[in-house]
Amino acid sequence: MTDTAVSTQDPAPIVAMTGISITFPGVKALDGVDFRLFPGEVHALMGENGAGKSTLIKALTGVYTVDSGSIVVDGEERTFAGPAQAQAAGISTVYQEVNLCDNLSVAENIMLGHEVRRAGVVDWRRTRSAAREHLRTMNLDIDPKSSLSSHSLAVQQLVAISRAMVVDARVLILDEPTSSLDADEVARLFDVVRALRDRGVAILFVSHFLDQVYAISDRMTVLRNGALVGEYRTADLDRVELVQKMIGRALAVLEELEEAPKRSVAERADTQPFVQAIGLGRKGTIEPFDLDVYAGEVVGLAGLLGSGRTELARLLYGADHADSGEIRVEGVHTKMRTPRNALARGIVYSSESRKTEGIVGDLTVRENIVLGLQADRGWLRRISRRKSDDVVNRYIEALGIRPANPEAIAGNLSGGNQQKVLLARWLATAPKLLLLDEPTRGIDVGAKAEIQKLVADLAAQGMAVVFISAELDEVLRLSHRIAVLRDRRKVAEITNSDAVTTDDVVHLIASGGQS
Amino acid sequence: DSGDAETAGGDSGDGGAITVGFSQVGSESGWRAANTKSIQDALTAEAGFDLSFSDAQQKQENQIQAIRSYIAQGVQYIAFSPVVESGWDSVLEEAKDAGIPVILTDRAVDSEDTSLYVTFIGSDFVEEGKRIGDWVSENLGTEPINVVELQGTTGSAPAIDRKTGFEDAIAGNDNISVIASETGNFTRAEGKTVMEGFLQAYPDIDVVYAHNDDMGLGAIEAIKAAGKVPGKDIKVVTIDGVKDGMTALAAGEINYIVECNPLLGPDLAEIIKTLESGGTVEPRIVTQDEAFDQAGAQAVLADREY
Amino acid sequence: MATDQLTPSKAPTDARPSFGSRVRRFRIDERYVPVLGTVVVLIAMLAIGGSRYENFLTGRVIANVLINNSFLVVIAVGMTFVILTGGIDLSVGAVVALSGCVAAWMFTHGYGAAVAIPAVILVGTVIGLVVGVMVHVFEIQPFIATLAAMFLARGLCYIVAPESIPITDPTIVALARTRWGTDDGLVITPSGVIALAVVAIAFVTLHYTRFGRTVYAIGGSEQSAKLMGLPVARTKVLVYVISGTCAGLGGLLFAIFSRSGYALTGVGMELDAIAAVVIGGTLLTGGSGFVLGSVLGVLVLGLIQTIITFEGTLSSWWTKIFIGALLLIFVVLQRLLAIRRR
Amino acid sequence: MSSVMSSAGTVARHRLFWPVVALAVLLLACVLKSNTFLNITVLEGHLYGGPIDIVRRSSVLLLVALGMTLVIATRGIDLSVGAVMAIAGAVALSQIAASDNPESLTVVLSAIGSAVLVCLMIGVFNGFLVAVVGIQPIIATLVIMTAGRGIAMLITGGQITTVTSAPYKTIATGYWLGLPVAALIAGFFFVAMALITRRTALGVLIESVGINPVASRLAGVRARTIIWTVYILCAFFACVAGFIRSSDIMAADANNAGLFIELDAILAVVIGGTSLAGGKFSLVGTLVGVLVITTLTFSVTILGIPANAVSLFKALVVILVCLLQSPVVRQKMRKRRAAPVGTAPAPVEVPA
Ligand SMILES: Nc1ncnc2c1ncn2[C@@H]1O[C@H](COP(=O)(O)OP(=O)(O)OP(=O)(O)O)[C@@H](O)[C@H]1O
Ligand SMILES: Nc1ncnc2c1ncn2[C@@H]1O[C@H](COP(=O)(O)OP(=O)(O)OP(=O)(O)O)[C@@H](O)[C@H]1O
Ligand SMILES: [Mg+2]
Ligand SMILES: [Mg+2]
Repeated sequence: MTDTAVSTQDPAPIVAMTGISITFPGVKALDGVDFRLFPGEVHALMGENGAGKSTLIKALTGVYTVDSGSIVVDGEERTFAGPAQAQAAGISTVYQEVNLCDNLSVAENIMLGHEVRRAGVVDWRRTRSAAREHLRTMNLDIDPKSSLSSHSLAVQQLVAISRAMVVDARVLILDEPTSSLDADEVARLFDVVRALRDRGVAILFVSHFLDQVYAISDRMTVLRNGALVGEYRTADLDRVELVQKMIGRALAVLEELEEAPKRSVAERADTQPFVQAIGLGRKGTIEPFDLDVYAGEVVGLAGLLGSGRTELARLLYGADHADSGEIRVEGVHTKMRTPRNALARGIVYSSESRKTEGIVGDLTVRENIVLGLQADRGWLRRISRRKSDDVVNRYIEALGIRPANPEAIAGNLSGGNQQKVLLARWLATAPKLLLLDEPTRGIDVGAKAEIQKLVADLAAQGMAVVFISAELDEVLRLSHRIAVLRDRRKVAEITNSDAVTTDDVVHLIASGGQS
Repeated sequence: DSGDAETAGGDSGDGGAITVGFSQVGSESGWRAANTKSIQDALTAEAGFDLSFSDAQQKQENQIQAIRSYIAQGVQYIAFSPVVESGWDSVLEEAKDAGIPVILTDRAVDSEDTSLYVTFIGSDFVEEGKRIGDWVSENLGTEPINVVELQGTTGSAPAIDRKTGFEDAIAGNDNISVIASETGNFTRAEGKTVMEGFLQAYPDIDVVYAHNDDMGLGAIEAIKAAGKVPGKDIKVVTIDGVKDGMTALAAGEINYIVECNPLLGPDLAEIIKTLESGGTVEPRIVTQDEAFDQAGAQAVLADREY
Repeated sequence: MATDQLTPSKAPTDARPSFGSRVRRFRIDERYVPVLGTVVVLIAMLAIGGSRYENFLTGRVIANVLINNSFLVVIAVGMTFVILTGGIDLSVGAVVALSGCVAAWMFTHGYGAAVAIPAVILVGTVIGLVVGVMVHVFEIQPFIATLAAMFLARGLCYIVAPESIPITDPTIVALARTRWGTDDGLVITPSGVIALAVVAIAFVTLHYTRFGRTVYAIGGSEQSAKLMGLPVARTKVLVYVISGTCAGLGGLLFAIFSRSGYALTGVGMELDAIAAVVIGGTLLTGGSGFVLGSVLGVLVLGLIQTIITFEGTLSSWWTKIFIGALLLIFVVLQRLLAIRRR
Repeated sequence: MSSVMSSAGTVARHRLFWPVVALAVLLLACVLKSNTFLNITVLEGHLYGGPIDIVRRSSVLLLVALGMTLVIATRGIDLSVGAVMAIAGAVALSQIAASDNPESLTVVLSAIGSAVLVCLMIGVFNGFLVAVVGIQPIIATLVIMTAGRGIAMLITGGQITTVTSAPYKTIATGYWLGLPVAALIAGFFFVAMALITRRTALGVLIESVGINPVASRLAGVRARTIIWTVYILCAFFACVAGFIRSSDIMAADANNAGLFIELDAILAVVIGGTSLAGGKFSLVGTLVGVLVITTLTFSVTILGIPANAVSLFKALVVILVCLLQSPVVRQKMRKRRAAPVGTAPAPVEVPA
């Protein structure tokens, strides 16, 4: 059942893991997985959400202790007690969720533990200039003294990657480094990765973007449900096969989505928009803009990272206070002071940063899913067990949340599955307007297709949707109308049709709507 | 050695009122409140004083800080009730250097250099314990009795001294055995809790000796709850003589109280006046503490001030 | 297939803003705002005190605030380390008492200052180590581990010195008596110098060593610090050792200050230290704050105490209410300043 | 056979296993010292004996710890509970003492009413500082911790206000159906809160706010209101505890009522398995924690521990319980019992 794709003339692997098993309470996250990594290759680790990719990486770097199996690094059997030891052995890792300290400056985050010292005392000037150098390799021109939290997720991700470059690593592990990056940044990252590969560094790369995987990797290992499916040369495995290996069945949904663009012709039943923003703005975050969203319509927000899409959505949701303009819901002027006001009007917002603004980590999947519903009802009227069973099981099944156990602690779920739980929370409230900020980030191919299909279906059933995604393709495919943002300003709005291409939108962004 | 106090009279220029800084221990008990009130009532403007009062909240560091402040403010006299016995030499030396006479109230300090303060007025805790012990020995110790002791705050001077005094007094009487001794922190609530425990653990208690009235009053509640009669089935002896204690004594629930007089204000005022007019005072003035049995309490209860 | 994975590849690079232009600019570094708030309110308090009471704004009064609180400064410095990692240390008050008792005991048993002084400080170190091990190795919550250590230290006090013991050792007496400076102006004592030295060392440690930066990183996110490969274990144990040592040293300074060892000293001192640290702008959640802020916090508490003494007419209960009110005004003002600046 | 083994293992693995063992050991020690300790007799129509004393004694701490549990679950802490207890006693008793007829039920009820009102206002004040102004809980509540006793003393004039009032006395020392009224009051509020938090959604919303306030707000939870509510509840329970404490000695002791009870309450909450980092809480755990601490205090007297060694004795018991209960030790024990499991993930538990 397990395929092997390495011929005998390959050099000795720098990392060889054999028979790795890890069990969490209730989940067998890894089951006898073998994995090899060779110097001078980019190796993609593939699998659905929850397949065990991140767990395998954490097993290698000593975050988790393995139940059984052996890890050989550079011909020597090793058990790392933690990332520090792995780093010392030349394994540098960027973990999936950005793991930096946002109370510290960019420079410190990059150089922590590797500060330039003179006589035991940190020389900040030299440390900062070293940090600036590392940022420059990522083409990042930010002030190393600025605080990390003042930067968007994308920048933070790039900072995390810069940090990994600080040590002269022989193995570089990147767990979904590109999920919040735009094409340009991805291209730059890949330049760096290629250069490292040519220097003989072994690179382990995880991504749900098949294009990227095919563009950069030499070899791939596929996991499914914690078990090894096989190891292949990228050149030998085409996409359809790869996806089939990942999900273990044919890709019906994908094909379906492929065939029929879900965007139906915008025939507005209502003459009145569901939500109307007039001159809505907030100093320092987004300039005043007008935006109408009709029932049954998907409005896509396009723009580069940091263009203000998140801010726009947050204003509509009342998560931030607008300091100018007004919002009308179904024609009625409405105060959006808190998210509760929005919720009461059937407006919900799924945040882009699920770790800090979405998931309530220590609660169970069940509690997380019904949280929105419960908050809307107030504390007195608890949702009955039967009703919550209903809702929870429905969405666990509909979105394919794994493990399909409502009592699992949400914080322990894999990244992609957490995103699904969040989505379930909002869908369960049967909203009229769904503000989706990067709902497909970090989600595997199958699930992504399903979410897209879901959005299209919901709109078809009359729900209004605002859809934010870094992937223009996705925005184009789903949206009826696209609002283009640039530098925290809405610069254009176009009605979507088959004739509109990504290039058109990119052009609009570039020209700032002046063309 | 208290004669050098006159030197301080020099800077009393402002309208004749004598400036006095008083640093109180805190406000931890009713006794202390009565003490504070007595001092504030005695050292009034009408009486010719300008009193600066501060509460150290049971912290020696606050008290030292307050005394230093008084020195900085340039008061004419400093009086204080030390939180602890030890550790006053430095700050008292500063006061001496500044020529400010210091009067100790209520509690003594253990400085070897007695020239650091003019006088001490207050009670003798050991003596108080001893008087209780003598009374128990004479009146109850004629047959074998079991005594339980409710100590004050562990490590505090009154607790240590009252325990010692009591032990000294009963040492010769073989009839008396102290079967248990536990701290009740000088509070009613803890006095009651500890007594409840004693009643569970020791079925044959004859006498309760509480280091202050409050713990004694707590113990009485516990005795009643256990279905016994305080003052009869179990005798209660305490120290302090605050109003509640005297009332209970008069009501027959307590058997004997040795007073620890908190009304030091008038004495303090008089001492300062004497010093101010160039007179001398005794280096140690032990207040006249009375002791009351049930009949005595009934007699004085009506006109007790505190 | 899988075109849904495509991302636009033709993004014209000249059109996109550089990341640098997107950094939010603040007039004052956000991190300094709480400390600045403390400074502003502290100055306001001095001004009000000076206008209300004569002899208030004298060098002697100001110097006294530092001298009388030098032990608290040292303790607050240690506490800052702990709080920066997101922990808390409730044992310091009891450790101060214990080291005082040990000092008094050793002096009465004929040990010289050369032996006793290091031993006294070591007492704190050992208790800090015990706490550190409980917190790190056994993953007991800092609040509880240090609470247990507080009971333990307090219990040992009663064993070592059931009653208050005076200290007559010549070295200690000399340390207590020495003062440098003019008679009525600014004076400084050896304790004050020690406290300032501790502050300076702590400042350098926190801001110019890897250990110090790791302290901040752990406070920011322990999880991230671990994944970044920082020595989290060692650092976490060390901050409690530092805090314990500071408490030991604080106990020594207190022993010098009061020239005695007494089991009941330092009750509630841990709250004073925590309050000082928090008033100094450090967040109890960790990761943000400065040791200099903690020094300011101690000065604020000392100043509140001084104002009360100068007020002179407060009865015991008004004293308590007054302290509470000043504390309230202080934290609310500081908070409002912080919000305004945001 | 093996199933017996494994169920014993499950019991031993329970978070409350060691606290319960500690409780049992302490009781056992008391029985060995005083063999009548566990005897419950009927005295003047009500039950009397060691266990009854412990239950009645626990009521004050239980009430305080109950409120504290909720506050801690929202990542907060309330240091002011002791002062609130003092104020409750001071307000109620000075009002009763000032009335013409201290024995009348209406006087007592109105005194209790005004004390509750005052305490609720303190709760509102604390909640306002924490939830609206955004001051860190430990400092926000430190204000009342300091000033509150001053307020209580202001009310009593610094004296210990003593009254005789049969209705008020009933609160702490009365018996109903043979059981102590104090314990019944505490038990009532305990059961009520347990039901309210678990039968309604309040519990889960409190936890959600404690775990991730930002996410909770975005999910539409009234985070601010909830935080505010728990501080009010905490003040209310402290107020009731203050009634019991003052009724117990029939005096309002502004200085000592509830002194340092916040530490005991926090200790009880943590021994009961609620993390100070907020989030999941367990009221049953808190109950066990309270019983352990009360029994510990009680056993000091029964066992005749010398006054100088009391602190040490308490410290050793607390350290022992905490060590045995620590995740690491429990992990080790589990390892010995069952087949090895991954060490890193924390054990998953469902709260009581
Ligand atoms: N600390 C943990 N405790 C319990 N279960 C865990 C823990 N970490 C991971 N799991 C479970 O292990 C499985 C594998 O998770 P992992 O994070 O490795 O997935 P992944 O392949 O990285 O998925 P994704 O693409 O969504 O990131 C999941 O079912 C997850 O719920
Ligand atoms: N807390 C903050 N402090 C400083 N700058 C911020 C903060 N939050 C957002 N920004 C900046 O505001 C700009 C707008 O951010 P926003 O998140 O709205 O962009 P976006 O279009 O949603 O992009 P993204 O895809 O990164 O989410 C970004 O440049 C971001 O760096
Ligand atoms: Mg993953
Ligand atoms: Mg965004």
